[in-house]
Amino acid sequence: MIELTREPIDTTALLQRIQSPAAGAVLLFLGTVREFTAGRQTARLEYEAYETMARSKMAELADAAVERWNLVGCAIVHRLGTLELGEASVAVAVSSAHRAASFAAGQWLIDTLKDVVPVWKREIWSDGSTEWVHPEKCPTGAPPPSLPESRA
Amino acid sequence: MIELTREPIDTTALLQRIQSPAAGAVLLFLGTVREFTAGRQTARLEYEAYETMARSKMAELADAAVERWNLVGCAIVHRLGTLELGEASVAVAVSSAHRAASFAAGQWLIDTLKDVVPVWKREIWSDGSTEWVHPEKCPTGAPPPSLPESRA
Amino acid sequence: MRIRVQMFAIARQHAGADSVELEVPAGATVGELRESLFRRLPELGALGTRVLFAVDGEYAGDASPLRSDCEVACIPPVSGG
Amino acid sequence: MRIRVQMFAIARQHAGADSVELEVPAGATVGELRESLFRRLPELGALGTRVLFAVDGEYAGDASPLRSDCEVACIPPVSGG
Repeated sequence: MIELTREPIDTTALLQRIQSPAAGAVLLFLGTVREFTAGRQTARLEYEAYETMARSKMAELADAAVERWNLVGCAIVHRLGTLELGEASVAVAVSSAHRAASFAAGQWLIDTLKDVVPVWKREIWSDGSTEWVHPEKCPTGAPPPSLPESRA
Repeated sequence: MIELTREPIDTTALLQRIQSPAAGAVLLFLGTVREFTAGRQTARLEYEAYETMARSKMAELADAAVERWNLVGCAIVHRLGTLELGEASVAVAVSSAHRAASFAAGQWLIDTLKDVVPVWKREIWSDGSTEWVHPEKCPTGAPPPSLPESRA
Repeated sequence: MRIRVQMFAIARQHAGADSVELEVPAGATVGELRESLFRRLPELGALGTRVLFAVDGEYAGDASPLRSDCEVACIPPVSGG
Repeated sequence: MRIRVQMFAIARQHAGADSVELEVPAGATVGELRESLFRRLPELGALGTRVLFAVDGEYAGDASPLRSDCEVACIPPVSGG
């Protein structure tokens, strides 16, 4: 299950999708809108995506994780539009026979999603100013490989 | 939030308890009843606990994790009684400003819970036979420290 | 002194009861209680030092002394989660 | 040939539009497109090689050739999650 949505992420539905008698472990990670960053106060965030590519990259990541960790289930949902404090911007949910695979896959998926999926967030600070967030990464200018670890 | 319950674990309520504008990351781990173990088929599981001590050990683990990883929220729920295939036997939910702390704390909590919290499960195999599960651990006979890593 | 030991899981199964009562010398240790319990329940004794004991809700090593008013529990290898 | 480049986030902001059209030589590479785009939008150029490009939905290095019917997108540093 790969989804971009403008509605709040339904974690119950997400968990139901990946739970299975074949799994002994389920892991759900949520990225949520934090109020303070380095002392500055956020009022809300706005997310936009290159939607077709974001969907295909998210699907690629899910397929790679399922293959690499032999996952039972894998779902990734990213929210777009305006998000209030505390709301979830992204959800990664995986299930596996044993727990080590779920932890490793969950961490890899969120790390890699943040590196390669074309989604951007804009801070709306509490003083009304706005700012596109552009993490200091990829200084070499080389395009990130689609699947940095799993197929390198 | 520390709980032993005979009802299905309510993950939505659990997540609401630990979500906060102070957190940028939320992690939920569920242990679920798997159908096959080394080729043998499970019909269901039965869990029992030394309830007073299990609650106090779970609370100790939560307190230690909050302190060590500076968590925003931490909740542990363990189910007791008869569980059907696919149901969650344990839920660990944590939130933190950044995601590394949530992953590290979630993994430590479930690992340590399985080592020190006095809860036992009995396999009811599909052929009707039953068996208490006793992992091959603690071969030295030394009691496990209450908090193996955080206060050692 | 008389010590009531709460029994769980496979220990309860071998005992056929939620608890067993053992007579040990005044000031006896957890180790002495263990020996007495294992003599009573040899099948449990087969698990050896993997069987732990809790005194008043805390794991207690074999050297720990007991009092007659302690809450004592026999803790076979745990398997929660 | 004429290439329409989809613009997102800070790139869209600097362009003032969802896309820009650039005239590049037939067979031009992503690198040549980058130079042309950065000449048009120097503020975007200040991000340098941290700005990536996607051709037909895949990241494409500066040596990648373009065709007039490619779907091209300018990808400033991503910040999803």
